Amino acid sequence: MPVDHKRINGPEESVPYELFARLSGLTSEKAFEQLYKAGKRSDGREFEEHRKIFLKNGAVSQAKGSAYIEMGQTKVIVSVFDPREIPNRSDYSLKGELYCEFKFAPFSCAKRRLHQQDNEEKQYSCIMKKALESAVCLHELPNFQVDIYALVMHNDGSALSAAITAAGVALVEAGVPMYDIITSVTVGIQQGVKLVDPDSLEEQMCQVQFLSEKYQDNNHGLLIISKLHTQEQLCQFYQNGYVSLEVLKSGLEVLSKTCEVIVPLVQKCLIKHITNGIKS
Amino acid sequence: MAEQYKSLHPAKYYRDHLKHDIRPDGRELSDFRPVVINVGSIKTADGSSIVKIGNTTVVCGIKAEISRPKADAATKGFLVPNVELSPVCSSKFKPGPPSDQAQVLTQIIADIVGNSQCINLEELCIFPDKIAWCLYADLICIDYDGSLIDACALALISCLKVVSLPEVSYDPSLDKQQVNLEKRTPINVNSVFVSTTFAIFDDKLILADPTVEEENLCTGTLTIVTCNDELCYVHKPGGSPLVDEQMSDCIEKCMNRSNSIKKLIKTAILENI
Amino acid sequence: MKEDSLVCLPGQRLSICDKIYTSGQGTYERKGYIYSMLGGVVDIVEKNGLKVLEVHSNGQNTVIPSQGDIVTAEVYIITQQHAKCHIKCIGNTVLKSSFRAIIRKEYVRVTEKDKVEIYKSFRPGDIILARVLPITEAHSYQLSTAENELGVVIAHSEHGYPMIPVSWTEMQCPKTLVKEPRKVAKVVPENMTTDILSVLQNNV
Amino acid sequence: MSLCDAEKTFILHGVAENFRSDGRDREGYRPIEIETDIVQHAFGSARLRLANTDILVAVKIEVDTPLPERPFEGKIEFFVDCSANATPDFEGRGGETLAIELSNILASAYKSPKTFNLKKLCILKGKKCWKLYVDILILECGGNLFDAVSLAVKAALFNTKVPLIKSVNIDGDNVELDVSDNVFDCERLDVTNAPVMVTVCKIGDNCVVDPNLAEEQCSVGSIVVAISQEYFSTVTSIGIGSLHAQTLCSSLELGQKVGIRLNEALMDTLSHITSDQDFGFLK
Amino acid sequence: MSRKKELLSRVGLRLDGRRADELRRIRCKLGVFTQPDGSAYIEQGLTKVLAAVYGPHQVRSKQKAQHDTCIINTQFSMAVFSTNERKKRPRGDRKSTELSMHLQQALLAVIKTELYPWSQIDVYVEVLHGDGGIYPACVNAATLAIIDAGIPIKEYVCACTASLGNNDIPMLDVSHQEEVIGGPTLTVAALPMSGKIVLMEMSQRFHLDHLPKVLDKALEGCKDIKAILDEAVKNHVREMGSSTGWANTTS
Amino acid sequence: MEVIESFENNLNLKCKLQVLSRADGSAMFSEGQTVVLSAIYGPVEVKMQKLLIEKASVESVFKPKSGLPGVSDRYKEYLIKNICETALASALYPRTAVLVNLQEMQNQGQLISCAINAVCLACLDSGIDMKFLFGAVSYFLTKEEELTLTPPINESSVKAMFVFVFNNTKGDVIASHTEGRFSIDQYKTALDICRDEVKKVFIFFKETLLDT
Repeated sequence: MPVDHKRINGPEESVPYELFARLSGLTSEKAFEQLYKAGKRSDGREFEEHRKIFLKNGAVSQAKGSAYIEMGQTKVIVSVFDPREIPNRSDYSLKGELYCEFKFAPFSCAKRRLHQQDNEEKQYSCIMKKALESAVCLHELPNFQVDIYALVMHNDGSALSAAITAAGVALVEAGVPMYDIITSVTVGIQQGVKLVDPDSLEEQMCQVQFLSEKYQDNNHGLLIISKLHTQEQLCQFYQNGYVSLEVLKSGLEVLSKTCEVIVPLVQKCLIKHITNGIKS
Repeated sequence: MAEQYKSLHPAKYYRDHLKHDIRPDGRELSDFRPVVINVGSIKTADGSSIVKIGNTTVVCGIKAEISRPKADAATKGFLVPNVELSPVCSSKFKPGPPSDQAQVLTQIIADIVGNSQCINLEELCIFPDKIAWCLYADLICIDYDGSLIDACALALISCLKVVSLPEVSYDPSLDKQQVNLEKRTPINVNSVFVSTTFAIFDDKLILADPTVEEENLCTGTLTIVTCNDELCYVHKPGGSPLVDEQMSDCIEKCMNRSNSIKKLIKTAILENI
Repeated sequence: MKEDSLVCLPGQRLSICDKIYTSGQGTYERKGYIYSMLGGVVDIVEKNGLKVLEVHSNGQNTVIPSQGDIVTAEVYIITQQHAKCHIKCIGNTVLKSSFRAIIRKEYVRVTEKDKVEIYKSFRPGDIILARVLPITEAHSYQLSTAENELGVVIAHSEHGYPMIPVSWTEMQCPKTLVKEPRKVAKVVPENMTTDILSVLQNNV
Repeated sequence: MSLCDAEKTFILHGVAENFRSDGRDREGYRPIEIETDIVQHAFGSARLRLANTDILVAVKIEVDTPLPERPFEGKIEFFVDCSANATPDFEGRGGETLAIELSNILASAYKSPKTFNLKKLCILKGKKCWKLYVDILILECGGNLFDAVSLAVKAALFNTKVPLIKSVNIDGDNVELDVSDNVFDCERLDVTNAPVMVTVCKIGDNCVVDPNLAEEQCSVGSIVVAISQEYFSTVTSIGIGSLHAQTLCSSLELGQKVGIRLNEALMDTLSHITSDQDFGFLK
Repeated sequence: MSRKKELLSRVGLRLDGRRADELRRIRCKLGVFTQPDGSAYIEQGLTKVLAAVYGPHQVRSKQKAQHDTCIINTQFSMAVFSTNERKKRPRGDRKSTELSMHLQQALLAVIKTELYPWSQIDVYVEVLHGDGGIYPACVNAATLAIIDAGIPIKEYVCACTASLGNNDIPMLDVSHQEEVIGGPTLTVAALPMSGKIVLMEMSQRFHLDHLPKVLDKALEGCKDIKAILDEAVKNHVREMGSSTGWANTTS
Repeated sequence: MEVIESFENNLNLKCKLQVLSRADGSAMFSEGQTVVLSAIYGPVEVKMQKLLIEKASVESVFKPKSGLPGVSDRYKEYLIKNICETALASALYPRTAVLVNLQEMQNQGQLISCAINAVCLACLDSGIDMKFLFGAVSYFLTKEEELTLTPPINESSVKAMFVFVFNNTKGDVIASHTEGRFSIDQYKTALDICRDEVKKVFIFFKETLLDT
């Protein structure tokens, strides 16, 4: 790793200690085994039940709009700053632009992440930008750029959907004109079982393909969508893994149903913000 | 309308308030903002803490990794503190490499940890010259509203107090190490440092625990870090000169504040267990 | 704000869009319905028989200088041809981050446009009131002070004391009685925002 | 390449009548040409021209140590370079966002072991494995970059010759491998399940495949679907614009159908290519 | 110095069977792409280079615009797989910036820039396979691309490398192998008709009395290359012309 | 806790002005074994983003002896930048920039105080308006709780180090930087002793200016 002159550097190479631990023996297949038998998930949730969400806006006093979200253990904070001119662009563009940055804190995942943005974070920033671009009325902000920064403090699964939902709330609080309220959900698919809002263990389990002959169905993967509430439109759709068409379609229904479940919560948070905005 | 006046003449706006010894947010000159400490909320880190001083919020997470000690310091482990002013906390900071202010803060926090000798690096060494612990302490500022050194120092010390490392057995002949995840032992922290920052306004008024507007308008800052009823850091980077009495009453205020903060840390840690 | 005002969220359908109801500021019209664009309070404004639906969010909305707005700006550089300034507030809303703007020589005053000297009209550090001209360039707004009510509002003399307007071309420092040439805004109370007036009073 | 509204409506009507401006129907592809073994230095290379989109892919192989958490598997890394030849705004760092987006989509498409089995690239568990560098050079953009790149990558991997390891001797920590220097005895990579990407563009209210630059301009929303043996290995929405759930399902079906057909066409052209027809750009 | 002996066998043949003053096989084609205004592809031996020309068009950054001439903006980049050792980054390192500046100098000497004030011509060069003589191949490819773009130039600018075999016989058009083993190489970019030298670059050391010999050999090489390029341009124009029916007017 | 250093043994300061031709003011200053070269360029044209309307913007660069400037050099730059901002009468040069460049030549322990004195000398040499002069003294507390002016030979025996910067008008503390742990009254005694020592530094400044 090249020496970073702008930070204090530790030893050249260091290895996470989990590698030297006795393998916990709980491979993904065994974990799936227990889960499948119990018919319930490790934290007692149904397969299609979303974790408890805590959503608060105005978390960052310095930002124009900000939101802090906790989905189960996953903690994400998003802040939105008021529009500034698009840097290094001279021609007059009629549509505004969004600049999104999605970052995991170095301590937020099991394996330590670097300070610089790696490829996965760049991909997530790109997906988040796509989701929000179709929700924000860009023609209202000609030639301006809105900066949106998301920081994941604790990644316990579906961090990207938490960030997108929180960004939607932060944008509304920042007074940025938007077409609709945006909510986003992740589902993990393994052997045809759909786990809504998977935590980090379940996310790992769904990325792995089971080899043992007991499991013939080779559907496995991760599906993230974000949806506009009243327009019933999907503004972002991302899937990886190895999924057949029918499973993908049924996954889609489950997801749009769960998006509707989250919307009232986002609305309550926003209305609380507007009402005490009126009172003060 | 007051807001418009404040944005056009911030200095005059503040002077009008300070004439009656009141600050715009209603605090007395030497009042401190409420402090909230929460430890151990991030499970993926070996130790974590979130500190809020007024609006300023800093999250500290410590991840332990195994590494090889340096040749010249064969019996010493590593403690690598880094302060990150993330673009989340204020529109002043852009994504990319750390700004000068972030680097200065990193150096100050590293000095404070070094001076206070709160962690004995020898204890972090598992087997001399072969393997040692390397604690990456990452402090991320979530909300930048002034006196950031205090928030970072408090976040780091409360995080260090809750760090627990798994037990490692090293077999020199096979050069193999075995980690036992179940048995986790906390590291012992020899001293607790508490930092307090003062802002000097118009060369005479001393404001305790300044907000970001006050920091921008003040003509100098003074940061004092106490450590077990001794001092381990007195940092005054230029700015308007201070007379000796002002200096000593700042030190005096700083001592009794550190007692109250130490109690706060104890209660936060008790809640966590 | 009245207590019983209707609160709306972005994307909320407000009404059918037909002859009577049209979409105003803060709303958009799609497939025959008017939807709200902001989170805030709905106002129905009667304009010659037409009900215009408008949504105002509580002061937080993103305001951008548009043509014709009166803005308060601070001059930071002057050259022969123009004065560069930062726009601090648009009308009554204070901006968190300032926008860049420029006042060209020919837009400083109405009379004898060509004999204008910039250094006789503005000095760096002055607070001015100006009107936004049609937006042509991408990154900096064109301002004009070519009206009597526009121009320098608050200026500090060489020695740092706020000055009092003596005529519409000069301002005087109360302490040193030095007269400095400025393009002074004619102080018309109803046009000026009250508090800036109060600022002038309590400084004298 | 900005279109006025009249041109957009013209394209819209063309798509509605299932008869596009260049005579194709909604599911028609423009003529594709593939040449393999273009680059001498590379272990496998392919050049693909989809009308005026021109992609050159070269695969290089190096010995590497496997990741600690996945000791059995080799590694594959995608690097996309947008050459300024394509458009002046790719000059310097201009083409970086597109390059990152392309390499990320390829990485997630090849992530699942069902599509491309990395275990075959492992030489010695935990110690030595092959690392595949797939370098993609975009020489000209004529629309529908994702399909062209995925086909070119699959062709290049099909053409890759992995050197045979004669013997592996381990003493203590370091491992010596001696590779058979005779060029011809080498293994081939199993590419049957490698994913093929199809971009489905929604213009007006029906979906179109293989959009050219003009059609990409007036598409409301589009998705990229990576198909491997009628399974979806990656699906991403690109561009601005949102899709109704219904249109999304129909475009997924269309993508799957076209993807399977495209994959078959590619596989049999690849098997028919004989190694001597090398004429590159001079044709 | 002894190792350089094997470069030229007693019979006067080089490692790849060429004689001392023989160029590598040059094959080129104009109009390879549709998007750029002019494009060309050249193969000198195994070195393969693609060139594309955009312009003359409006200058992107206003401060660089000049009122009397057109500015030439070049970018040289080598494909990551072009050398047998995989390169980390295609461009951006010092060597590629230096080569693009040299390319700019060579083209500035030729293009009639005063005809296009306030405008800019972009010349991009991409090396697909590097086997020695990379810079000359780029200059020749750029010349062809500019001709294909219809930009008026005073003369062809051709470039060639020359080296010293068995430290007294000048050798022409050095391949990568000979560059690595062989002695000093001289790179010359010249206007063959008027014999003017646009750019001369030398690696390692030349003895004074060897230099003129090698320089003349290089200039001869440029003349031969010019003949080949000229012939390729004629074929291209004839081929283009035939599709529009005016081929039968010329000879 | 008696004071080892007697009064008359000054800090053997040595200095040479006008060392660099291109700089407006430059000084090669050594304090004991520590040597620092400093240069002042000012008031010069300022970049647009750094422009301040009513005063000059001060920028400082600190180059270590070897290697690229790291995080600790950023801290020294920050310290020197703030000291210069208070000492220089920057209001007389609005909308301009003053650049302070420092190169560490040798470091025996008093690097920061040597750098600060070097900057003050360079300011004097450049003739830029200053509100007051500033001088720095470093003071060491050894493991055996003795306070001494000269840095002890081996690093490990240093328990704490104080660097104080005073102005020459009223002798108030402009800047203070400390390392290691110390008690409050140790800090206060060190402060008083340094205040007397700094008078010698100012005398040294006058002498160097007189005899160049």
